[in-house]
Amino acid sequence: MDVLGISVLILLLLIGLSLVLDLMVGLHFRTSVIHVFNPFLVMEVPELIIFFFLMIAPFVYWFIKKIRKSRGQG
Amino acid sequence: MNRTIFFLIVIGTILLSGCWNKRELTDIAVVSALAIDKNEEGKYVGTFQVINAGNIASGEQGGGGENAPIRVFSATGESLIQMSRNAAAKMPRQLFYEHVKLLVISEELAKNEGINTIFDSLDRSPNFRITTRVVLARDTEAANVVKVLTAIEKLPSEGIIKTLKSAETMQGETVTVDIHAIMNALRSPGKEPVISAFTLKGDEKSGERIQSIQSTTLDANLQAKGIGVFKEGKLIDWLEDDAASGTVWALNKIQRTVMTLDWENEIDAVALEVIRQNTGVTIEMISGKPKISIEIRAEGDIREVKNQLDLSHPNILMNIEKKLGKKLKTEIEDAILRAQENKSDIFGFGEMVYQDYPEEWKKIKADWQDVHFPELKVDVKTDIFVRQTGLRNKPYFSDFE
Amino acid sequence: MKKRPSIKKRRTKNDVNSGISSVDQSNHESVECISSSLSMNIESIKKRTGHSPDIKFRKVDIGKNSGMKSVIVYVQGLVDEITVTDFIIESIMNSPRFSSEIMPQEAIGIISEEVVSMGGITTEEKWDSLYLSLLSGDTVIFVEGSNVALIASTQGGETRSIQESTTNTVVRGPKEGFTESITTNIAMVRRIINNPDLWVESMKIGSVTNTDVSIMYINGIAEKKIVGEIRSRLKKINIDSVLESGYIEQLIEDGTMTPFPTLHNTERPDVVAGTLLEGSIAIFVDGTPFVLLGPALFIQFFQSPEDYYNRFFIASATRFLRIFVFIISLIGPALYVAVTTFDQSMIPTQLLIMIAAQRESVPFPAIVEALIMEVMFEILREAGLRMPKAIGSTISIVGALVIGQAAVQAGIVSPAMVIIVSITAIASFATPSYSMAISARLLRFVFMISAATFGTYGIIMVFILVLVHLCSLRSFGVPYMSPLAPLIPSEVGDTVVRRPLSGRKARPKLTTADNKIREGEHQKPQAAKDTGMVNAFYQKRGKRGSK
Amino acid sequence: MEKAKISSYQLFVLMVLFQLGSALLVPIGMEAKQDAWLAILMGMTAAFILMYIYDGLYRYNEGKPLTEFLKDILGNFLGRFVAFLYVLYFVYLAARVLRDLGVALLTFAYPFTPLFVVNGIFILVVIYTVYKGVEVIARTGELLVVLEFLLAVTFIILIVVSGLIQVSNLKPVLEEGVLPVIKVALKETVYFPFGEVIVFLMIFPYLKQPEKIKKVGIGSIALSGIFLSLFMAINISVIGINLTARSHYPLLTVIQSIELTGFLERLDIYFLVLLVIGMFFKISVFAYAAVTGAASVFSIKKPSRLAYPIGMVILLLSIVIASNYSEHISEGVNIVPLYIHLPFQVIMPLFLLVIASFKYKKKSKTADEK
Repeated sequence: MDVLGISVLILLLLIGLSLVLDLMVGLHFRTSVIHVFNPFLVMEVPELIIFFFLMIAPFVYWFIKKIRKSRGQG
Repeated sequence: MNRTIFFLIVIGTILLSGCWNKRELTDIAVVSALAIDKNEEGKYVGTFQVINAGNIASGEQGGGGENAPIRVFSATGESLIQMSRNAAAKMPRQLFYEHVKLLVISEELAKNEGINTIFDSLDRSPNFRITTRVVLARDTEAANVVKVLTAIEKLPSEGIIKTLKSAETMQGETVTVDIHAIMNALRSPGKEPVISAFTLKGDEKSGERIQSIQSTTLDANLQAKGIGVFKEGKLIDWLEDDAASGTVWALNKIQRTVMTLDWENEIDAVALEVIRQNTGVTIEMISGKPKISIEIRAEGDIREVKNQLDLSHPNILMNIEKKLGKKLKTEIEDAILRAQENKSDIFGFGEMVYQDYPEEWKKIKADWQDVHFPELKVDVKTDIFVRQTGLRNKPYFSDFE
Repeated sequence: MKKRPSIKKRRTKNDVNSGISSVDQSNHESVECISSSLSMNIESIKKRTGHSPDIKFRKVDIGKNSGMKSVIVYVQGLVDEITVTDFIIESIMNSPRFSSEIMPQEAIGIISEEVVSMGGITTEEKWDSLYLSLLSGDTVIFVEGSNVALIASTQGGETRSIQESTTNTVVRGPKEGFTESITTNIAMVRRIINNPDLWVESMKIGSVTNTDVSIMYINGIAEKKIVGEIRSRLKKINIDSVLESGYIEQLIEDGTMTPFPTLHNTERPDVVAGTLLEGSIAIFVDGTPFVLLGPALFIQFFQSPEDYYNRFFIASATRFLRIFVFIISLIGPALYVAVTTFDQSMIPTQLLIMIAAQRESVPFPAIVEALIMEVMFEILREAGLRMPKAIGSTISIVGALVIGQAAVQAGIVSPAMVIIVSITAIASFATPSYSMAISARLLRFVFMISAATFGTYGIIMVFILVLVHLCSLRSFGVPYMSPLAPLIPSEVGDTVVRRPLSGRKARPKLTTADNKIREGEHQKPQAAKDTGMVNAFYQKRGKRGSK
Repeated sequence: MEKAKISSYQLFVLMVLFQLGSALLVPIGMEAKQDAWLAILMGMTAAFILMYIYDGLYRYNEGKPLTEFLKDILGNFLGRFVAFLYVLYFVYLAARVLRDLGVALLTFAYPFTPLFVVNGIFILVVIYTVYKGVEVIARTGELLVVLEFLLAVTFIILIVVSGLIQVSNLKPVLEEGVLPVIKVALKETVYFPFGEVIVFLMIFPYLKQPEKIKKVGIGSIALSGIFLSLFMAINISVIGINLTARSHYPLLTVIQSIELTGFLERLDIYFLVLLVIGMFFKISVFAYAAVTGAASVFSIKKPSRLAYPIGMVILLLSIVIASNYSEHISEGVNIVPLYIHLPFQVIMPLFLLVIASFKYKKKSKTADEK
């Protein structure tokens, strides 16, 4: 979980950085915020499936590991 | 011993006689396309495009060169089923409808009589696949469409379907519909069908001959042209160009298309290839009246620039995005307006109302097409995102002064 | 959870039949040692082996008139019966050394020292080890009144004679291949390396099968740490049976999750000798002609013993070819799929049109076509392997006709695909090592699927992935891709190419201990300085001619 | 830190592949026009100085990676903070490179594949590599450098043989004097790609022979600089400065213009392989540095646990970083060098070096007194 927190922290900080860079290029704040998220707006279905799979995979792995551990003890 | 013999006899009888549905491949004539016209006497004229398997055969025999890959028969009848019976009288083999890929309906028939009756019998028949594609024949008889040979593609019906699909993906002004979709639309009070049309350019007689596809230019050429709009089963309008593409956008059937934009006196100065899009339709009820909002998001790459635009600047791209969005918005709004003038809800908004607000729908269901739909408020919101600009960041003449 | 400790307990006691007769356990444990009564001994053996008829008891009177009785026990088929009758039974019966004064205990000594004229003879008091020897083909001699038994080494019986190896064939080089007998196999290597530094250690693995396993290495050349590692990994094995060297291989390799073999196996003594000289360790398993060699490097799987027997130009060229061919067998069909479905722009126009013309009549997408053909080929190969040899050729003819001709004529596959699949098939047979070839067989499908989804990009990505995986593998601690990665410049000469023998000065660094020098200085062949050895007459003629 | 050792040759190979990575494919130093190749050479010379700084910094803290010795120099809290900034820097750069790669693939070969999927496939391979550790990265580098080298050499041979080179395209040399070129070098080429070797401060501790760092670093910068300069000169001389400057991938255009003997044409695959291999190492090294750095900042015992999440961060960021490629490029050309590279590559290391030298002197003095 600590690992997850660190990654989210890094992600958020760097999204912030990319926002700042957008501003420096000369975009408005609103458009730069839109620019951050608009790539996710036009995803196709297989793309979305891959997206969720990639995001969920570590939790599934973690979960299986936990189950195995508890089983190994019992 | 006796028992064994008895058993064998019984089994043998069953096995030997059990061939009610047996059809050898050499006993059937595979129909690949069916065209339906109506003659002066008011009878249906069916034109059957039958595959001449021997001439398609590939591999070492080559084949296909000398003889036409298809044979066309026609038959008349009061109803479709009678027509089919009459056709059987002309065929040495049993007609096999399971592989019909294309159904062509003539413009006349669609305009005057409507398509409701045809589709009932198609629906009932177990032999027709509901995925059979349907097109209209425009400015020509439906029979001509199935008679003409196509180049490159050996099977004309296959050729027409592929043309339809490539037009749909590359141009975005046609829709591919199948029997299933049309039937759904016909059945539902909240939706009207649209069907793409094909037209024949050139001499239809010589288009039937094998020589037609032996030269580099075709004597007769099939071409996708417009979308037919139906109301109560009858063809009432043709949509073309911007109206067609706006309709396809609103139908969420755009796959890829090219959008152009005028820029500083230059017409069609910027061309954007739309690569993928996402259309969302939401319905709100405001004081008993539905309000539709369509939200379209599309992304694509810039493919052509006629102006001295410096695409490496994000602000310019943003301008392009905005202008394209505006253009798309008016295009779609125009298309919806046209549909409202036609009083034909081809977008299926009524159906959406039914799904989201079934109670209210009951009240407005009866005169949805004629009263409520034309007055419907539709909000269109479009967002276009430019992603890439091709291999270059500036046009090659950017340094010209 | 419950089972494990009990197995371990039995293992430590080295019980022969632990897995089979737990009923006898209590009865048997009370009589751990041999009794002095003949009949009791016979009875207990019979009981222990379930009255198996192939265990023969031969009652023999000792000497002509000593009055002492003895029983000779052996397993029919495992022993060399001529030895038993000639050197044991006959000598005991006819020996004049015995008289009635001799005590049974003394008789044992006399038999082993003076009567039985055989090489290996030992005494034994414990049942456990006695059964082990008996069942591995030794003959046991009981004497009435003595609680010590004699064990004579009479192993023999019918075994396969040494034949030509079937899996690693060469044109030039020794033809003999290993047999199923571990002693024969060890002897075959000893015959090649006549050196006291060739050390063998043996152990028994498998709590039920008690299979003989030996490791062999050259002391001074093999790295001590690796030997120790292999020894400890072998000792750690706790399994009921070892039926083939594959069992050992899978239990001692560094990691299971890899398609690549991390231990080499061979059927040829000269390969074993050659790799031993490079510091490897050989693992012999009784009952199989396949000897394991470790640590194994990736590149070793592409080396054939013949490379060293042929001249270096040829050898280098063939090595190069093999690696090229391996890559083809990996990505051949994948490349076809990628090029026909994604990257049509990357092939010359003429070729593109040719392939397109062939694909015109094929009703399947390229990937389906490729999968059909590959699966068809795999079926043919599997069928060809399992069939009796007589039918095997029929299979190949039918296969060739079905795939090569009929399928193309019927328009199910395109001729280009047939070519690709055939090349791939032939290519996969060109890899000298079967275990490497089958791993390529599996990866080929991965490549094909990635090519079908992402084109050439997919192929490159999977290729990098495989490469990274290969680089991460180790075989007994030795990096799998060495000496290429990590690069050891002095040894690259014996990887993709093979440098002349005169240049192979040192043994591989990573696997050898102290003795690193292979050959002396100035080994490079040179032309004779003076031509005096040429026939004088010829020389004169030459001179005359030059005048 | 994992227990791993790499040889100086491996480090050298890795550094060369790293620097060639994306720089080989995109136009750099375009403001210097036909003297771009000179600008690269000058940037390389300037990068030597940077390498001296990095080496000096490492000397003071032998055996420790950047994120560790920051704690020693700046104290625990501030050190961790700056180290975290560096982690962010590495992740950001990895994301930038990944975006470059994805867009390149989309533009020239797979226009209809979603960027997310292309990048996702790539990052999965990178995650696996990072998970396996620095030794595996180094070994893979050793193998692939052969391929890269063979491709480069055959490419040069093909270009020369096909007679496409027009040296006149490189003229006039130094049209507006040497000053603009130096300006470009200092503004752009020194940071990208050479200055980015600061990431190797995370990898130096694994080197078997630490005394060779300076040699290896300078050597690798020199080799890749010469290579880049040569390729840029080839680009300009084959397709001219106009097209080179306008192209996102001048090398691709050059490769596509090769036509030999009717068969050696359409060698796009060259570009694809060069692209993927180069980018692979660049992203892997950045990701590895980010993973080990983050592990050391947050005191996580097993860095490999971070490989997947940070890989995903890189993936998401590569998508989010810009809406379109022009935005990405204009940020990369106008802002990143000055506002991001400069502080992280030059100012901070210099500052650290000064502090470290003071601290080190003090320490040695106290040691002497005792």
